[in-house]
Amino acid sequence: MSESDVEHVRQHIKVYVTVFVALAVLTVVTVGISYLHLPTGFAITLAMVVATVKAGLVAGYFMHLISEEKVILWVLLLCAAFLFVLFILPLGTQIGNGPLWPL
Amino acid sequence: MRLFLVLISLFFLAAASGAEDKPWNPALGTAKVTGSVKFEGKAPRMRRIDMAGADAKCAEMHGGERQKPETVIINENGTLRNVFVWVKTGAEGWKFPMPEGDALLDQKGCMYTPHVQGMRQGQSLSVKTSDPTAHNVHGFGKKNRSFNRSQPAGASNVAIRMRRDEASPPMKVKCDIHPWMNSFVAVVPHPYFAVTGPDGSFELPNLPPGTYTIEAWHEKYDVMEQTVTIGDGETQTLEFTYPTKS
Amino acid sequence: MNEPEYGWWLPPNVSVQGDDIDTMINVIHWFMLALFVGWGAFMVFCLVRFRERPGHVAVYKPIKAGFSKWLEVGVAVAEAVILAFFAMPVWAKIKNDFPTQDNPVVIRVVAEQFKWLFHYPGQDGKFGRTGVEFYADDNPAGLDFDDEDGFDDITVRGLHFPVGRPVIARLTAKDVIHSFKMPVMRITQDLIPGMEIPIWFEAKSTGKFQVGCAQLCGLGHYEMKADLIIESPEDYQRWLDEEHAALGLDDY
Amino acid sequence: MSVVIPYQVEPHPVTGVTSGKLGIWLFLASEVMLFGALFSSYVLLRVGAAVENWPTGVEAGLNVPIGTANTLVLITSSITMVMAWASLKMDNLAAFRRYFGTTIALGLVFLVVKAFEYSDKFGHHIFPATGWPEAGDPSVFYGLYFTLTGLHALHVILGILVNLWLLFFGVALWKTDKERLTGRIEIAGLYWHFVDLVWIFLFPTLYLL
Amino acid sequence: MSDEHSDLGFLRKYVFSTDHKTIGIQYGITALVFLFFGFSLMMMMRWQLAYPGSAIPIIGGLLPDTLVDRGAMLPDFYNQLGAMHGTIMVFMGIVPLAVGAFGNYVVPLQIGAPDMAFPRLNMMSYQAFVIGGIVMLASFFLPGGAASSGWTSYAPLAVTATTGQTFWLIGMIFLIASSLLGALNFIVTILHIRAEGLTFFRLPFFVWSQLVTAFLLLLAFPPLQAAAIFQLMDRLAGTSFFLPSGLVVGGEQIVAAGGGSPLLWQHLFWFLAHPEVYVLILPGMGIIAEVIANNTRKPLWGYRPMVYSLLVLGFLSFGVWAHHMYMTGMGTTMSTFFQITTMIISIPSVIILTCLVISLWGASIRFSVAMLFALAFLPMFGIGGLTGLPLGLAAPDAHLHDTYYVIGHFHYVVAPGTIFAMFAGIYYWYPKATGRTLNVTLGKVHFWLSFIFMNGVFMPMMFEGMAGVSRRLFDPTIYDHGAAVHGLTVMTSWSAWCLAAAQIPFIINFFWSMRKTERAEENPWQATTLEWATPTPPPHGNFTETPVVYRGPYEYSVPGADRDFSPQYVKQEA
Repeated sequence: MSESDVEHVRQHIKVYVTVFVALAVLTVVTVGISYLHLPTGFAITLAMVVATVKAGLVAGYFMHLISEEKVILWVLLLCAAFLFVLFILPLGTQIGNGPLWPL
Repeated sequence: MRLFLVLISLFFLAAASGAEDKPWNPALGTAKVTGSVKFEGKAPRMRRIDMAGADAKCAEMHGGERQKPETVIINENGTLRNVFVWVKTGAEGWKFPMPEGDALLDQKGCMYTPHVQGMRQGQSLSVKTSDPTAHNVHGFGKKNRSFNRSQPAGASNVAIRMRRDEASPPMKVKCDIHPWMNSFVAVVPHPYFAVTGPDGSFELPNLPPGTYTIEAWHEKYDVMEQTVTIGDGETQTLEFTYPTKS
Repeated sequence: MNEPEYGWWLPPNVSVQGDDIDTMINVIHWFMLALFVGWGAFMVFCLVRFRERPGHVAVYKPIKAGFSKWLEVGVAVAEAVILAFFAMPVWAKIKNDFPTQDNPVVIRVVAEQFKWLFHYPGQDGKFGRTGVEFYADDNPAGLDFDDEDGFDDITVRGLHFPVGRPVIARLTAKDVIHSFKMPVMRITQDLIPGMEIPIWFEAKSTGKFQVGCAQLCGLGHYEMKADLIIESPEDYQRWLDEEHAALGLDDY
Repeated sequence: MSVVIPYQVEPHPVTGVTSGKLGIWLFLASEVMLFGALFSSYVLLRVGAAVENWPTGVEAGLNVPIGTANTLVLITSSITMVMAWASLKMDNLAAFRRYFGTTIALGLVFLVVKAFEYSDKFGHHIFPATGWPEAGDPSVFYGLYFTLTGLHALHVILGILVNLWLLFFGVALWKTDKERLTGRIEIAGLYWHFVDLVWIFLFPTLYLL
Repeated sequence: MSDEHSDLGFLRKYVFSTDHKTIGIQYGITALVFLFFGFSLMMMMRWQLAYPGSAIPIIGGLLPDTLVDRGAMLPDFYNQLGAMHGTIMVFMGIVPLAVGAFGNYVVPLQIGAPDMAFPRLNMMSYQAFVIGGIVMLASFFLPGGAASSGWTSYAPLAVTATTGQTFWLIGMIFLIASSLLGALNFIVTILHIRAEGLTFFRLPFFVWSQLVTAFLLLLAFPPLQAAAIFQLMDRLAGTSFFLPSGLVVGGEQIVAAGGGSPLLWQHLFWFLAHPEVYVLILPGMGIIAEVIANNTRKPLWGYRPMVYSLLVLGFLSFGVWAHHMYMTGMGTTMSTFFQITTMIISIPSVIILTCLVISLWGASIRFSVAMLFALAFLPMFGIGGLTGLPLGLAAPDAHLHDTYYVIGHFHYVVAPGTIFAMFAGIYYWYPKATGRTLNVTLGKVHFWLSFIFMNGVFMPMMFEGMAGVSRRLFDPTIYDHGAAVHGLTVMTSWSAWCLAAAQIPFIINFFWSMRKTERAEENPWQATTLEWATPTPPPHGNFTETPVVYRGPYEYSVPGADRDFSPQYVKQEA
């Protein structure tokens, strides 16, 4: 491994530690929020936003997605598209099934 | 957990005592318990069974007349039919001779005959069909293995051997194709059981003298028990009254 | 009542919505036949014209088959037309336009392994209280017999309804998924346990037919049929009265 | 067998990654769909249940502090994992062993804590079959709790087994092919981070909401 | 290279082999056995349907009396046969044959690869498949018999079914794992291990179809995995993901907490099972494209539009699944959405089929046996596709839902469709794998009989469905409209048995040709793609010299060339 490579990794380590701290803080934050007893809808949104940010940090930095090759991003994009479908459509039919009873 | 331990120990006890079962001596059977099952209060509302829309062939077998469900049948003398009465405790320790042949359950006009019956542990239940339509014989065993066998019209009898005792409550046997069809089969380890008939009486003869717990079971009104002690050659009369006051 | 005739194509249709469905099925099949015959003729022609034989060689250069584009566009347009002018309006009418104003007959349909049960509200027009806890072998509709609204309710194993009057059926299942199928009414609707699904239909002629189950529900699935009796309003009323009379006998 | 299959170690010129890395990402994509389906089911079941019949984690008796601690354990194991890989990159096998061992140990800690949580639930007669609330029209909260965390724990166990193999046997590759080992550790790391990522979503959905 | 492989013991060489060709053949043989078994199950069902309640000849006497009554089939046995026929054919027959066998054997050869990207993973994929298959088959010997809730295993019926269902679920988990590993392997192999010069638009259409199929398997199967885990939990741990509150089975409330959703299973199941339909058909289309290009001696017409259609087809197949669920009470907004997507997805199929048909124009058609099957595929798949139209629309579906029309429709797609494609593939690549060609006369007998009887089996079903006869009925004649079309049922049954007899020439041909002394030429079909650049049969490591690709996949009858085919791997002076 070349010298510059090692230097590169050393810089990365700083980022990793920062990300780790951020993750720990966000964990505490999300738990803290849960003790505030916010309205359910708001609480769910907030918790999911925090979780998504955390997941983004893990995926982006620990899993190097931020600097990953395009092919992997494409695979994940495809995956995300289908995942979206998997979340939305069953929910749509469930809600569409709602009270149709006219009497 | 504790229940489990109790069950385990009971199992071993039963196994242990089973090993010591003495062959039954008919000369000892001198005592007798008789009695009747009374019904007090208002009979429940029920609907007659409509077979015509679902199975015309069965409806024809009853001349098109709708049948009453056999759940609660109150006899003219104010007694309750189809109550299963048996000796719950006190008759252990004997090896009774087995009756010959199988216990029979007939399916006729999409009804079971008999509606309630007792049979011996180790005996087979032979289910017969006299109907021009398909049935399935679905037994809901809690101790015995459950079974579910189809029986098209004209098929041979379905025989199921009952390996374990299952009398309280009895095993339910049902036809799913005709959901109104149900029947109850009590599997008893000894010959002391009876089902109340059109006069609401029962008789448990040939008992050896001793103390017994007699249990009565009805499919809707559940169980009742009484303890009785009888001496040599005696006859005791018991009376059960349903519905249970609680 | 006339004997229905069944053949190798659509069964007789006795429902007012059925005509739309039948038209659609027939139109689509003519469309399919046209496409298939067109394709087939082209293919057979190619097979003969371009068979391998001495002196015949294949052409490397692709032909300019502009018609293929038109064919595909044509199929797309035809599908769009079927969707916009047949499929959507027909289905929306069947599914959403409940005839609540037209004095409908309202019934409950309860499916269980392996029979149908039809629950009519009785003379008071009110359904009695029903609940899971009341279901028993001798009470298949799950009626609370102590509820006076329910006392006059009719529960039968065959479906009766009058001609020329809409029927609203509320479908529920006790145990597994069943499917309420009346071929002559062009109706299929799954019954999902834990849900109550309303449907409506209206007959335009009388007759004696069958209701079947179209969703595998266990070993007796094939036996899960019931009579479907569409009667004149007078006959229907007579039948209802008879059922009521029969009820009185059973209050013992 | 000496059939040489290309792009095991060197990245493919067009995609820019090794076969192994592409493979693990495809595997993770399918895992995303698996857990996605589980979460989608969670949403569907929750929407289908009455609001008052769906407990928050606290109402259901889940221990939030322990859950939080366990989250931190997993996050820490993720950073040690990435440090292990970085150590290999910097040619430091000893540091790699330390970090990698810590990762495995933290994974085990996570499992032990999880086991205590489970046995606590069982002790209170709460099983997957238990409804919440017990009467009325209960929801399947506990079923989801046990199934989702159980499946996640299974993934953790699998990760630990793979990591143990790498730590004790796979590491022999260091003598012959450093880059290949680094690649393998990176792949194991990707899987491990993914398991962490799943927990990041599981924790708030089950414990906090 | 190859000699080292031949030094390996029998086990390593034939049972635990990591060579893609051996694995492909293992897959092929296993899948053919399963297909044959699944077909036999159906033949027993056909007896009951044609002659309800009468004893099955010969076999009836051999079966235990829990399954038959004096030789006549019982309804629960019929349901077991139905469920297992579907499961075996789809998950243990066609997918392993189309993807596992043809994919494994042909794809690395066609892209000039020495082997798959992960040979050991490939072996594990096969092993998982075998384990899954054994678990499935073992369930027949359980006290309650095999799974009997249909191949769709709808909850709550499946949750309350006998132990066979548990085996079904466990078997499925293995089969899914197998498919996932295989799919991942294919994608990496196709993306990474192509020969020099083999750009994406020089890939044979078959490889494209395998690539799209692999993505479908990879991303659609996991939700079924999740669903299977849920159902297992429901059955074994007493949860109630698919059980709503207050279920009453057999007159008694069942012991479960409730709160689940029966429709959840259907969503998760069809999220897989609709893409699965394309998994079944796309490899078939790929094979057909290869065979047609080769036997028309000209390039495929519209290669690029076909590839794009393939990609669109794969992508859209994830958004149409609920057209299987119109009758579950779905609201009109959602059903409109699914009707539109369903109509859209028919367009790319039309494009592919049209391109294949137009490819015949200007050709010099060789009627080899493989080509006969390929040509039969086109109209048969056409019927299958077209009959999907009324089923994709909610209003006609109100009459046709779950009738024999549905059965006819999807069997036209997979039986005279995919199975014919598989036969075409076998006749086409048999010389590659064995070095012998299959006998042409026997092949033609096999083709014509199969063609006639396939239609004899499935065409009557369309009319039965039109008459409103529901599927999965043990005895449809108890309905009036079922009794009216009983003649068609009998015809179907006899056609099915004749179809079975029609496979005898194939089986004889298959084994007898293997022992022929006369060896086939290296490139018997004068084909252009890379698999014919290897020695026959290909050694371990495939290519004796690393192939380089110079041109597109179907350069037949190039003007000015000295032969009517210009292989991809031959550098020719123009």
